[in-house]
Amino acid sequence: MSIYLDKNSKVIVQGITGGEGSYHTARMLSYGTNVVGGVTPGKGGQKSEHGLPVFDTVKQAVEATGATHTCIFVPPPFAADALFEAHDAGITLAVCITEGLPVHDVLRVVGATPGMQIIGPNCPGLISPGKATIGIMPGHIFKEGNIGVISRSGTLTYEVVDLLTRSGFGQSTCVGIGGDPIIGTVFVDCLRAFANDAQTEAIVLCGEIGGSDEEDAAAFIKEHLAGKPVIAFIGGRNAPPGKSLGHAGAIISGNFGTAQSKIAAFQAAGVPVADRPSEVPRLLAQRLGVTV
Amino acid sequence: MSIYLDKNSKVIVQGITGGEGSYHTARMLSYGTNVVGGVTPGKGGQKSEHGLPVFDTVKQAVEATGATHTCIFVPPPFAADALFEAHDAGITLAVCITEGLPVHDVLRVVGATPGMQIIGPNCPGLISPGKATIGIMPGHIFKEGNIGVISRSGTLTYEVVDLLTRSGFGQSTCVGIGGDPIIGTVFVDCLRAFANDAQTEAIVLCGEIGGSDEEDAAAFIKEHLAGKPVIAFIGGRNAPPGKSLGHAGAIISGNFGTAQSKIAAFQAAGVPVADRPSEVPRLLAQRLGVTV
Amino acid sequence: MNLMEFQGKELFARVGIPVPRSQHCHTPDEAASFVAKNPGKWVVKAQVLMGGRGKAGKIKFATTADEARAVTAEIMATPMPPNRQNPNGEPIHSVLVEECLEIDKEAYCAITIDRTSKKPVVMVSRFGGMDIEEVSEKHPESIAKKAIDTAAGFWPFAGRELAFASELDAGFRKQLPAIVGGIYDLFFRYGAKLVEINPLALTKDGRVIASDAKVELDDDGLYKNKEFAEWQKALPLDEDESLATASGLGIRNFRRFPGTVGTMANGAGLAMATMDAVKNANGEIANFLDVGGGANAERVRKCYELVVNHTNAKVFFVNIFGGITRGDEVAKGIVEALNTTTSRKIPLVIRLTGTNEEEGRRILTQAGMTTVATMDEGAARAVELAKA
Amino acid sequence: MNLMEFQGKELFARVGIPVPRSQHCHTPDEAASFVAKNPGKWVVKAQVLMGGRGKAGKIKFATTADEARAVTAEIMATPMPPNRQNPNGEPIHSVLVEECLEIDKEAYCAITIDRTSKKPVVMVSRFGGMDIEEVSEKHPESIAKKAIDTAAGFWPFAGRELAFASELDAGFRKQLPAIVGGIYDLFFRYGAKLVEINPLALTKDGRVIASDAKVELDDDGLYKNKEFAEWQKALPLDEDESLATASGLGIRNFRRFPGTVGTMANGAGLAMATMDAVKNANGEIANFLDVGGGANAERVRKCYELVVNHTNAKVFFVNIFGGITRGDEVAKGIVEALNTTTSRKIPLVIRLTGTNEEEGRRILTQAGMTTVATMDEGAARAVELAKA
Repeated sequence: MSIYLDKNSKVIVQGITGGEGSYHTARMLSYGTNVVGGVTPGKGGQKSEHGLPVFDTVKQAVEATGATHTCIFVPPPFAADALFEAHDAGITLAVCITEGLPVHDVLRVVGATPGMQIIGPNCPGLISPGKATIGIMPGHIFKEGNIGVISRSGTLTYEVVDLLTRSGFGQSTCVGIGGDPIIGTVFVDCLRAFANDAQTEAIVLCGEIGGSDEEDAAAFIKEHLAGKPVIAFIGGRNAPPGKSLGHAGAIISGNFGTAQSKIAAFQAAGVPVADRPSEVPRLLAQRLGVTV
Repeated sequence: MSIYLDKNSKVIVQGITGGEGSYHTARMLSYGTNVVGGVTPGKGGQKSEHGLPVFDTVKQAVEATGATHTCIFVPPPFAADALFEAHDAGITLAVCITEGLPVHDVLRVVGATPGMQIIGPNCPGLISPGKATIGIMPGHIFKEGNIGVISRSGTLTYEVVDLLTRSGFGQSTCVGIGGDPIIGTVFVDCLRAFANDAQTEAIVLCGEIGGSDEEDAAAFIKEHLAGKPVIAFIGGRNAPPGKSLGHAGAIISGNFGTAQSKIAAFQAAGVPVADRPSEVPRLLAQRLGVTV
Repeated sequence: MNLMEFQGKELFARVGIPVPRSQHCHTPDEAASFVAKNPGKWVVKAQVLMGGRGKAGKIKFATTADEARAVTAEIMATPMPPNRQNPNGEPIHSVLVEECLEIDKEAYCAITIDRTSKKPVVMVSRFGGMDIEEVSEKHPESIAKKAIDTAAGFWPFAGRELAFASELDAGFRKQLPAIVGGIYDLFFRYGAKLVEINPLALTKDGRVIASDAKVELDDDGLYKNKEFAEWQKALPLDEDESLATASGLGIRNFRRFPGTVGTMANGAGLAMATMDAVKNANGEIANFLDVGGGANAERVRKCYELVVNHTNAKVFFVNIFGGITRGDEVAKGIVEALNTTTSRKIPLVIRLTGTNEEEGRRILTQAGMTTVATMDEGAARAVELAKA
Repeated sequence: MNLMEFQGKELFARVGIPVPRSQHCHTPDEAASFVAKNPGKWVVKAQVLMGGRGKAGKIKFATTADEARAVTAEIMATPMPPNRQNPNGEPIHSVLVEECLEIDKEAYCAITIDRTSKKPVVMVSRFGGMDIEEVSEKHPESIAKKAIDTAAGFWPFAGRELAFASELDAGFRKQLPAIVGGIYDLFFRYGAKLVEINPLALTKDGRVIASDAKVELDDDGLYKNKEFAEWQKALPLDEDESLATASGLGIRNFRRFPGTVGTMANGAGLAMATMDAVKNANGEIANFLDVGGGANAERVRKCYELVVNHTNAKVFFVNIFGGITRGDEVAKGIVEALNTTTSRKIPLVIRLTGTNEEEGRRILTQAGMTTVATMDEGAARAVELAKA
């Protein structure tokens, strides 16, 4: 198994005829993803350059292909609309690659799309190595295996996955959840999914300063995830204090999202925290009782 | 059993210190309803004239009393706010007596209060005879028994219930769903609840011209309610054509809401349709194989 | 409340729906002076609530000031002729002088409330300019419908779906999401039960414009927009509506029919059932009347007078289900009402049920009124008296 | 984008939040002329983004035109002094001349975004006029919070709950739902990440008025309101932000520190990890720099020049995880960038991973640059070079 995505998941691409959409559709197909079509209003009835059917609306695409997953490559002013369209058409998992969505659009979307798992926005997507990928991750650095990976950062994920793969740790599913203030899928959502995934034996979580997702994740692990070891890494211990949410935001979340607070939370939950990415494989080997 | 309401349901009254609210709270209490408090902003900490605690907010009332049901007696401009407040505080069933709510307020409420069953607005409420009542129904005409009653009209319900009681047919629960264009609970909702209610052996449904709730009910009965006999009555066969929704509305609902269409739908579902209220007990007796 | 075209178009403009350039004029001179200052091709349209203006000759063209004056005078000279929808016709108090569009294609676009899904629903058809009922009969497949999720609000995809599903001409496609967004906005902002653009015009120069406007506002929501009180005062009521409001009843609580059995009941459902009961007893109904809650003496007197003076009733069948109100109180109200009215007397048949019903019936019988125990019995008795 | 008080209050007025009467003035004469025409007691407030205006003597009172001229001149004579929040201080280009309120009670009211519940959250405290962080430390129980369901929208009960839960003075109670409704409306209509009213004043004559206004808008949503482009141009950026935008980077993609190891990486997460790696190797960071996606020659050259010319960097550590981009392409970009720059040269340490990484490293080595295989190794090497 794996979470959120496997070989059979039927995927459409919203914005398939655009530059980015077309390029990454080709990459997804070559990785083995079951991309069944795409959507570009006004180009319905045509074929994409990959030979896939193009539809005017997501509804038509879903009716014709039975797609359940979508990958969204549309410019920021149209991304919320694309997400609502996907939800309305019955899509159950949407990956939104688009960067720069107004946060109020995202608030509206996450508040009114029950039943649809949104990954992102502003994220690299997800991959179940050896099966399928949705998004823009570089497939060649991944390897099928039993480690679940979740990360707020794109390139940092690649860094960590690269180290895991080179150390012999393959991955069940890797989810790049994105680093925006409001995202559809948070650490806890992924942890819950990994908890129920037989293929996943251990989890690597790459957090960052800011917000309280890591603290929430630590609380969840303590409560619900005794069976599967988790290793964490927190980026940005020496980064400038985040300016984006201001003081009122910090008071809302009950803390100031410092690296210290996050590390302390993980340690209290029995989760080893790597000092640096290169320490992750070693800590993982320790917890799994294997040698790298 | 009964549906929606029994002796133990904890009920609060929003607008308990107003004229209507206070009067009907007294009536509900004397019928045996477990009214545990009320809400009037600014009067928190006082006692109502019935000796019940008054709270400033529904949230406080729910926290202090564990109430799950509410009865709303506030003027139309404040009724939608009261319903959202109830939902936000975790109330699971709200009876809205208020008449004259802007239909757009109701659209907003029903579209964003998942998990809360709304009865009304502009309805007389509901009663589980011998147990409890929420609303403004005249308790003395009801009698405990095994007939479920659902009706869009207030006084017509009383007419029918009076006839049932005089004929010896007691009721499990009677729900006055209200006749407004948009209501929280429709026939099908009640039929589904009655289908699962052991106490209810047969159902009387009092419809009206306009809309397609009766047609939907007939379709539901045909599909899901083989076990329990249903008798219908349609009011307004000779009434002036409804002006309220206009032609576009009729086209939306796929029919023009005529008495003919509704009667035909019920007959196709094997539901006897009474020509007049006084025929209801006789038809019921026939279906149940008893003599009145 | 139904709005006239010029009012609907004013709301359209506020939410960004394109409308033709126009001037609302109350006299032929006003129309002439506008056209004199604004040369071009104009269409002059009577401002009334009734449909069928074109067939009635109440839409005419003008290119000069003199023509504008003449056609306006002609249009306003006679009222709209009666039709099935309004058997009294309708006086014409003003016209809309409007840019004459060079129309290439016509479509239909409307929003209304769907009771079943409990959502606003938008309808689009590529057949514009004809009655939507006719379209629905002849080309039902051409009508695309889309329910809008009120929690999410309107997003453009709904407009795109409608444009593609209804196979609208491509010229409409880009603008349709904005048009639909506009009517959705109007729907909630002003509390409309129906917003209809028919036709939605695609002009030869590629503009998409609302050529007509039909807006029905929710009476219960009118208080939210103060300006509507003014509009409401200026709008014509039909005679039944005027009588209802003059008697202190809700606008929809009274309606007349040609028969001779006057009726009154409390609650719309019971009032309809009362009419059905009269029909079942082979009588002809004079009216529908829902007296509402609280049948006190003053209210009963006004309703009695309304029925006696304004219908063909030969008998008045009062059907009250007491409910919470005590039967003896209601009976006292009826007796008092009948004693204080100065209108002519017709026979009353009274069915009164509820708490203390026996006491109530005793009071009525003492006052010389006919009381009955059931609705069916009352209907039979009333029909008998009407035929006597 | 942070707004100045007068801008925030303009938005307040548009959504119906009561604000004091005021005039935005750019010169002492303007202030004097306003007060001359409008006798009364006025307060003159420097319009800056920094906090601490009162302590800095940048808020003064005036009752005559001469006083207004004098205090405005005095306020504008010197910039806001530096503080921890802004070590450069801030020039003062204008003042707000505002009705001097007779304040009875002060409260706090704000809306912001809660990452965890993914909802806007409103906070109210009966302690107004002081920093909310201080309130949060000293009286945490006094802060009432309420998440607003975006599907339902704002309804007044949320304001009532906050008023009762925060035990606001009863004088605030009636108006609070409308104030909270106003900031919720502003929040969505203008795309604010924070709206703060501190203090929200209850005046001696019973009015509830926003005495100050702090508004932070979401940069990603600015395009929706055309007027904000003008406002943005007029607002001061701090030096790092100006440098970032001048180099074509996002406003938050560059920040300076006092150390000597310059850094550049692609992606914020990797850029932060790169800084951490330098720290782990006992080096001191000169800057944070996220070059974003697509590290082409032009982009790399600009970043190199930014770090060389504007930080204390003695070495430049470039950490690129190729991902989809091919390593050889990135390498070529770096070489070309370094060949075309006219800025002084400092040693480069380059860590390059991804597709065709070996080929990329070969290109770099040939061009005489130091390449390393891992981030840790690169950090160690860079620190070594910086200390050399």
